[in-house]
Amino acid sequence: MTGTTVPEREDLRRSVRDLLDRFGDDVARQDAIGSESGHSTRLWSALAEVGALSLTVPEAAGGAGYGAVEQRVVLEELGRTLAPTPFLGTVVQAATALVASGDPAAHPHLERIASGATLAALAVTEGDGRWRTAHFSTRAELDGGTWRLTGAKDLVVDGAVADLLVVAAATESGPSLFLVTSSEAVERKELRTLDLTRRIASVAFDGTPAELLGSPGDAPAVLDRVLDATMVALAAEQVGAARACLDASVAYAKDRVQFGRQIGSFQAVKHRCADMFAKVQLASAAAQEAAHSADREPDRAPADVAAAVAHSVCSEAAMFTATENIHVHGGIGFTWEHPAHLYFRRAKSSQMLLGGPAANAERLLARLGV
Amino acid sequence: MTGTTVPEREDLRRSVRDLLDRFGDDVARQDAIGSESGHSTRLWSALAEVGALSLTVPEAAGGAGYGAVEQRVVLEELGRTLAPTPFLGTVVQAATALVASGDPAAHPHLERIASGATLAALAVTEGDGRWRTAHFSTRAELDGGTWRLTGAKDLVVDGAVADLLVVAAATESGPSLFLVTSSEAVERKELRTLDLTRRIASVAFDGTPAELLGSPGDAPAVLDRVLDATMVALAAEQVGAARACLDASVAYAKDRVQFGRQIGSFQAVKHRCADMFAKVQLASAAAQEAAHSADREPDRAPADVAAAVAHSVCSEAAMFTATENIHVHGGIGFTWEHPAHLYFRRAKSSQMLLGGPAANAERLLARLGV
Amino acid sequence: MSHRLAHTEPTDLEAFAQSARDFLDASADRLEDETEVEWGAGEDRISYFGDETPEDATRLVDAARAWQKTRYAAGFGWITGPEKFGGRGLSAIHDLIYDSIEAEYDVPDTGVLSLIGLGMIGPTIVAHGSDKAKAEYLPGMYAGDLIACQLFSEPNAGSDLANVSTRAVRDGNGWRVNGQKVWTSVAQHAQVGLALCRTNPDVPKHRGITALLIDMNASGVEVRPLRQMSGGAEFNEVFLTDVWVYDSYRLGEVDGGWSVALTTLMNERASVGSEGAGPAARAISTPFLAALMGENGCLDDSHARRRLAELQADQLATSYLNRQALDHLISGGQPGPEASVSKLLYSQNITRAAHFAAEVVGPRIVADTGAWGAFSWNELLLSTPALRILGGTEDIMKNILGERVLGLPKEPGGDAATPYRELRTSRSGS
Amino acid sequence: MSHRLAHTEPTDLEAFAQSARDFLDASADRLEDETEVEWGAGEDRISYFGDETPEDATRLVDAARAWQKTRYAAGFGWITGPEKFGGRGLSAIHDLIYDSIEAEYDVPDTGVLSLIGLGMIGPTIVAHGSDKAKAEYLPGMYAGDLIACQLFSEPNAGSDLANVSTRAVRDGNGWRVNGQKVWTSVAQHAQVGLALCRTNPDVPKHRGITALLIDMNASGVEVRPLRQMSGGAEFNEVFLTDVWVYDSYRLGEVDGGWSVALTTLMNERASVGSEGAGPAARAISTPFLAALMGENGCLDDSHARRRLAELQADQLATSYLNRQALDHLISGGQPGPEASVSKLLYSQNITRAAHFAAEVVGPRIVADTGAWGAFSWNELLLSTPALRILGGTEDIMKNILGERVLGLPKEPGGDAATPYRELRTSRSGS
Repeated sequence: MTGTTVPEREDLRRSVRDLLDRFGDDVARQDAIGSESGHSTRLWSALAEVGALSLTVPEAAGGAGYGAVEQRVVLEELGRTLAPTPFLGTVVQAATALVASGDPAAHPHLERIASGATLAALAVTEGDGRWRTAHFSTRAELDGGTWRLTGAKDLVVDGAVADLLVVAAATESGPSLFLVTSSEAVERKELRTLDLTRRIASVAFDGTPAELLGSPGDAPAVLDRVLDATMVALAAEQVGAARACLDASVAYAKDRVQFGRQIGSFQAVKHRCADMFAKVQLASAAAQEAAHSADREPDRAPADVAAAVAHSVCSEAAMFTATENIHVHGGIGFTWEHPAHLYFRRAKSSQMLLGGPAANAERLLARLGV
Repeated sequence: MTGTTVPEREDLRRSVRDLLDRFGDDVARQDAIGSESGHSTRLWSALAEVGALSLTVPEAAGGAGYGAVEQRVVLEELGRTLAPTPFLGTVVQAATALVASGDPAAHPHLERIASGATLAALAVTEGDGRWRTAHFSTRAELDGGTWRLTGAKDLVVDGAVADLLVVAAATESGPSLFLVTSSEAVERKELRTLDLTRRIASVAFDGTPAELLGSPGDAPAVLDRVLDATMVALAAEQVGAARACLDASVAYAKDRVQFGRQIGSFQAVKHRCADMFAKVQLASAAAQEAAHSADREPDRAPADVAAAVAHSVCSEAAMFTATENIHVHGGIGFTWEHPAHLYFRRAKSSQMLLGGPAANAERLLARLGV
Repeated sequence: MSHRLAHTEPTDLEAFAQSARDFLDASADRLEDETEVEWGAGEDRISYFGDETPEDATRLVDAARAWQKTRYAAGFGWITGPEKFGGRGLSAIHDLIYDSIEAEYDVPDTGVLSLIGLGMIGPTIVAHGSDKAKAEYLPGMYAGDLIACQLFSEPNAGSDLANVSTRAVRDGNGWRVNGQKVWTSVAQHAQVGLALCRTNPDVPKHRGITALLIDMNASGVEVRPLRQMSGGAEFNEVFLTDVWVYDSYRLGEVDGGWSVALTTLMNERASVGSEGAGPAARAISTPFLAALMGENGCLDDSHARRRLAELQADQLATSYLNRQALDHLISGGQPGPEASVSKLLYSQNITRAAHFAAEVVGPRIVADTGAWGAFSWNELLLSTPALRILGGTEDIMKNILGERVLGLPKEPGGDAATPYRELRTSRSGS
Repeated sequence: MSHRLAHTEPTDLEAFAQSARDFLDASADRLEDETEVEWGAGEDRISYFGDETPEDATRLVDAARAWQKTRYAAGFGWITGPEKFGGRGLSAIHDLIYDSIEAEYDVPDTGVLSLIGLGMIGPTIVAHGSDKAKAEYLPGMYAGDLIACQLFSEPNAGSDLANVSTRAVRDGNGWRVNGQKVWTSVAQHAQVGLALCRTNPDVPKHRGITALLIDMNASGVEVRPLRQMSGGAEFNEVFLTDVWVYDSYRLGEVDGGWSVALTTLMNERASVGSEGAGPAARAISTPFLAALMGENGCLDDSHARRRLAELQADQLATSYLNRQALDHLISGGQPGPEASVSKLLYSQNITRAAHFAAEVVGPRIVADTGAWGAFSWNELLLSTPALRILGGTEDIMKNILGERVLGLPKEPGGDAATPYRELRTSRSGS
C-alpha cells in the first residue's frame, strides 16, 4: 500500500533536493570522493533529519513504514546529483535484509540506521562477484554458543565504513545470515572502483564472532527480497541520473554555439536529445511500475517481473544517456573535471553490479515462466 | 590466381551493365517476376553471349577458367539491378559442385551451363532448410546398376526451372552427390518466396534414376566448397544491391524538397546516407577480400575466414541499406510499385538462406579456431 | 483491467462503469486470457496491415458498423459527443473508462470507423463545422452509417503537410476542387472525406489552406487502391477532378484550414499511444515467441533467450508507460509527450520482434515450405518499414520531441514566411 | 606483411625495400606472431591513452627520439622530405613501404614525434614555410631533436575550427599572440607549435586567420595538463600571453592561415585509416577475447560467441579495408574516403569490444578485486567516449561523407559569409 499522496511525495522530494543543493554540489562531491569515508557525514545526518533514511523502516522499529514508492523519491534525487552516500549499502541492502529476516533482534539496528547513527552493509558476493543466494564458501560455525565466520567477501557496497555487516554464510542448516558488529578478526579493504561516487570494499573473516539473523537456512528467501529491492532502488537512481544527463545535454545544446548556431538546432544533436528523452520516459515508467508493484498496489504488474524489467530498461537508459551526454558536450565532456564521466561510471557500475545484462535476462525470463 | 587485369574487369562490368540496362529495367523485372520461369530467357542468352556464365568454368570444360574475382563483377551488377536470373542456382551452386567434384563426366554439363543451354540447381537442404553436408534423409540406392533417389529437398534455389539437379543424398558409403537429368519420378513445386526476384522450389524424389557425381562419400568436401562459393557470391551481389540502395537514397535526397529544402540537407537524412556509405565501403572491402582470397591470391586473408566475414558484413550492409533506403523515400518507398522493397526482400532472403547470422557466427568462430 | 478512479467523482464514474459492464455483459462475451499457445492450431497469419479479400473486407466493415450501431443505441457509441447531435455529453474520462472496459470483451474491431472517422474527423467537425455539416454528418457517423477518411497527405506534402497543392477555387456558393491525395486509409469504404485544399497561393503555406468536407460519392472523386510492400492495399490514392462542394461543408475559416488540420492531428497523436502492440500483439507476446523458439529448437540458446528478454523488457516497459499515461488521463491529468515516445518505441519493438522471429525461424523464412508459423512472419516483417513512416516519420517525431518538449531551437532558414507560390518544389514532382 | 608492388617501377622499389630490411635486420629484432595468449602473464593494463608517470613518459620520449635519430641517420627518417632539408627525396610509396616493413620489427613507438610533428606539422612547414623556418625546424624535427605540436582547437573552436579567437597583432617585425588553445597533445614535450591565430576579425572567419610557428619555450607560453575521464592527461591546455613571434615563422600568407590548416588536417585524415586497432589491438583481438571468455566461463555461451563473432567480422573487415586502401596508395592510387569511414568504424569497433569485455568480466568490472584482466578493462572503456570526438566528431565525419563524398547539399544559413566580429558565440563561453 502506498502510504503517501503525490503532493506529500513532492514535499519529500523538495526537502531532499534542498539538502543536496546545499551539501551535494560539484565541490562537495569532489570533497566526498576524496575523503576517508567517501561521503559527507553532514549530508548523511541531514538526510536522517528529514527522514530520508527511515522511510522503509517499519513503524515497530521506529521508521515511517512506507515503501519503495517513497524511497524512490530519495533515490531519484541521489541519482540526479550522484552525491556520494552509503544509502545503497545501508538503507537499501542491509536494512532490507534486516526487515526481511523478520527477526525482532534486528529492530535496534534498524532504529540506529533510521536515525543515521549506524552505517551498514550486506556481504554476499564472493570470488566472481556474482549475486548468489546459496553455495557460499564463507562458513559459519558454532563455537561454544558463539557463531564464528570464516571466509572472504568481495564487492561489499559501503563495506569499509559499515558499523554493521550482514553476512551470508553456509551453515550445516543451509545458507544463513549473520550480523557482525565487532571489528575483531575482520579485515576490510577499500577497493579501487569504476564508480567514483560509490565505495566498495572486500571483507575477510577469520573466526569472527557473529550473531545469527533470523533462522538458519533463511538466507535464500531474504536475499531474494534484497535483490529485488536493490533492482528497484537502482532503477530509481538510474532514472534520476538519466534525467540529469538529458537536462545537461539540453542545456548545453541551447547554450553552445558552433557554425553560428546553437548546436541544439542541428538535427544530429536534436535527435540525440530526443532519443535520450525517449529512454528517460521509458525508464521512468519502468521504475515507477517497479516501485508501486513492490508495494503491492493493485492493478500493477507482477512485482518480480517489474523489478527485472526496470533493471534492464533503466540500466540501458542510464548507460545511453551518460554516453550521449558526453558526446553532446564534445571535448569538455570527457575531461576529468566535468561531471559527465561520473554518470558514465555510475551507469556502467550499476548495470554490472548484480551480474549484468546476461544475468538479468535469465532472471526476467524465469519470472515470465520461460 | 587472378587471370584478368582491372581494366579487363571494367570492360566485363560495362558489357554486363549494358545488357542489364537493356533487359533488366523495372518493366523487364516485373515481366520476369510474373513469368512462368521467373526470368527472361533473352537476358540469360545475352549473358551467356558476353561470357558471363562461363567465367568460372574450367578451360577444360570450355570455360574461361577464371575465378571469384571475375564472377564478382557479374554478381555486383546482378545485385545492383536485381534482374531475376537463375545465376545463383546454376552458375554458382550447381557449377561449383560440378567443378569441385573433379568428375570428368561433369564436363559436358559444365559446357552446356557455360553456353546458357542448361539451367541447373543444387538440392541440399531438407525439412528445416538449414545447410548441411551430411545426415541427409534423402537416400540413394543402387538398383541393378542404376542409382535411385528417394526423399524430399526444400529450398532448392532455381529448382523448378533446372534441367539438371545436383542432389545430396545418403548412401552406404556416406553422403554423396548425384545428377538428375530426367523428370521421371521428380516432383517439383515452386514455392512462395520472400524474395520476389529469386525462385526457390521444393523437389521430391521417389525412386528417381540418378548418376553418381564423383565418388561415394564425396559430398561433404564438395558442399563445403559450394558453401564458401555461395557466401562469396552473395557478398558480391549484396554489395551491388547495397550500393544501389545508397545511390537511390542519395539521388532522392537531392531531388526531394520538403520545408523548402532538399531533404538531403537535413542532418538526419545526410547522416543516414553517410551511415549507408560506411556500410557499403566496409562490405565492399569484405567482398573484395573474400573474392581475391578465394582465388588464392598471395597476401590476402585466409579464404575461409574472409568468406564468413564477408557473409556477415555484406548481409548486414544489404539489410541496413535496404531498410534505410525505404525510410529515406518515405511513403513512396513502401509501395509495391517502387523497387525499394525488392532490395529489402533480397537482403533478408540472402541473409537467411544459409542459416542466418547465428549459423554464420559459429562458422566464423570455427574458422578462427575459437 | 479495472482502474483506480480517485480524484474524479468516484460515485458517478463507478455507476457509469457499472452500466458499461451491464451493457457489455448483455451484448458480448468476455475475452479469455490467452496464456497457453497451441502451436500449429488455427491460422498462422501474422500481419500488421489488413490484406483481406474484398468480400472479407466488406464483411469486416459490416460487422464494425453493426457493433457501432449497437453501442450507439446503448449510449456508448459517442460518449463525449454533444447531446444535440446524438452524443452522450460526458467527459473524456468516461470515454477512456468505457474503452478500457470494452477491451475485456470479445467485440468486433471497429477500427475502420473509429480510428480516423470517429476518433479524428468527428471531433474536428464538432470543433469547426457549420451547424448544417454537424447535423448532416455527426449522427450518421456515430450511428455507424457513415465512414469518414482524411484527405491530407499528397505526393509533395508528406512530412511537410502544409505544402498541399490540391486547389479549391470559389465557384458560386461553393468550391471546385482539383488535386491528388495519397496514403488515404479507408477511402474505399468512406462516404465523406476531410480535405485540405490550397485556396490562396499568395500567402505563406500555412495561411492559404481551407478545409472542406468532400462527399466521397460525388462526381470527380476517384479512389485507387495503393498496394504496400507487404502485399495488401491498406491505403489509397484519391484523385479529385472538378469536385464541387457547397461552402457550408467548409470547416473553419477560409484560408484557416491549418488550425482545422491541427485539431485533427492532435486527436491522432492522442490515440496512438493507446494502441498497445496492435494487431501483432499476440505474435510478439512472450508465450508466442517462447513457443516459436521451442518449435525451432532454440529455447535453451542463450543468444535467443537474451534477445527475447531484452525485447520483452522493452515491450513490458512500453505497456507500463501506456497504462500509466491512461491512468494519468483518467485521474484528470493533461496528455503528456508519452504518445510520441510511445509511437517511437512501438515501431522499434515490433521491428525488433519481426527480425528476431525471422532469425529464429531460420531459412524457412525465405520460402513457404508449408511449416506453420514460419513463412507467415514475412507479412509483419514487410510492414516494419512503414511503422517508422506512417503518422509522422521518426525524424518528424524526434523534431517534435526536441523542439516542443525539450525546447531546442528550430533549424534556421525555414520557409514559413515565404508565399506558397514562391516555394521550391522537388524536381521530379513526387 | 609484404606488399605486391606492381604498376610502380618494381626494381627500384624492391631495392629500396631490401635496403630497409637490411637496416632493420641490423638495428632491431623481428616481432613474433602472438597467437597464443598466456592469461595472467605480465601487465594487464588495457589502455587507449597513455597514463604514464612523468619519469616513464620521459623515458618513452627519449626512446622515440633515439630511434628516430637512428633511422634518420640510415636514411629512413624522412623518406619523402626534400634533400635540401635532410630528406631523402623519395615518393610517398617508398614511405608506405618502409612503414609496412618496419611494422614487422620490434622498434620503439615514435608516435610522440611522428603522429603530429613529422606526420602533420612537417609537411605543412614544407608546403607553407619560409626558407628560414624550414632550415631551422625541419632537420631538427626529423633528426628527432624537436617535437612539434598543433595549436588549433580552442574552447569555442572545436568542430567549428575556423572560429579560433586567439589574437595575433602586428608588433614590429613580428606578432604578439594572446589566447587559449586546448586538446593539444604532446605540448608538454614540444619545442615548437603551429598556432592558428585571428589576425583580421572584420572578414568572414575563414579569411582572417594566420598560421604562426610558436617557440614553446618562449616567454608567455604556459602548458597545463588536461586530465581526461579515463584518468591520464594525454592532452593539454596551452595559454598564450603576449607571446612574441618573428614574422619569418609565419606559414602561408597573412590572413591565409585557413589553407595552411587544411594542409595539416589533410595529413591527419590520411594517417587515421592506417592506425589499425591502435594501442588496444591485442586486447580486442580474437585470441585475447576468446581467452577472456574462457577465463570467465562463457566460451560456450552462444550469446557471448555471437557478439565475439560479429565484433571480429567487423574488425577483420575494417582491417581489409585499411589494407586495401594502403595497397591502392602503394600502387599509385589517390586517397579515397576510406580514412573517414575507417575512423568511424574504428571507434565503433573499440567501443563495442570494451563494453563486450566488461560484460564478460561481470561484476568484477565494478571494483578492483585483484583479478588479472578484469578491472583493467576500465581504462579502455573510459576512453571510448573520446574516440567519437577526437580528430573530428562523428557528426562532423558524417557531414564530410554526406557533403564531400556523396554530394548532398549543405545546411542552409551557414555563417561562412558573416564577418567574424559579428558571429554569434556561446553564452557561457566554453
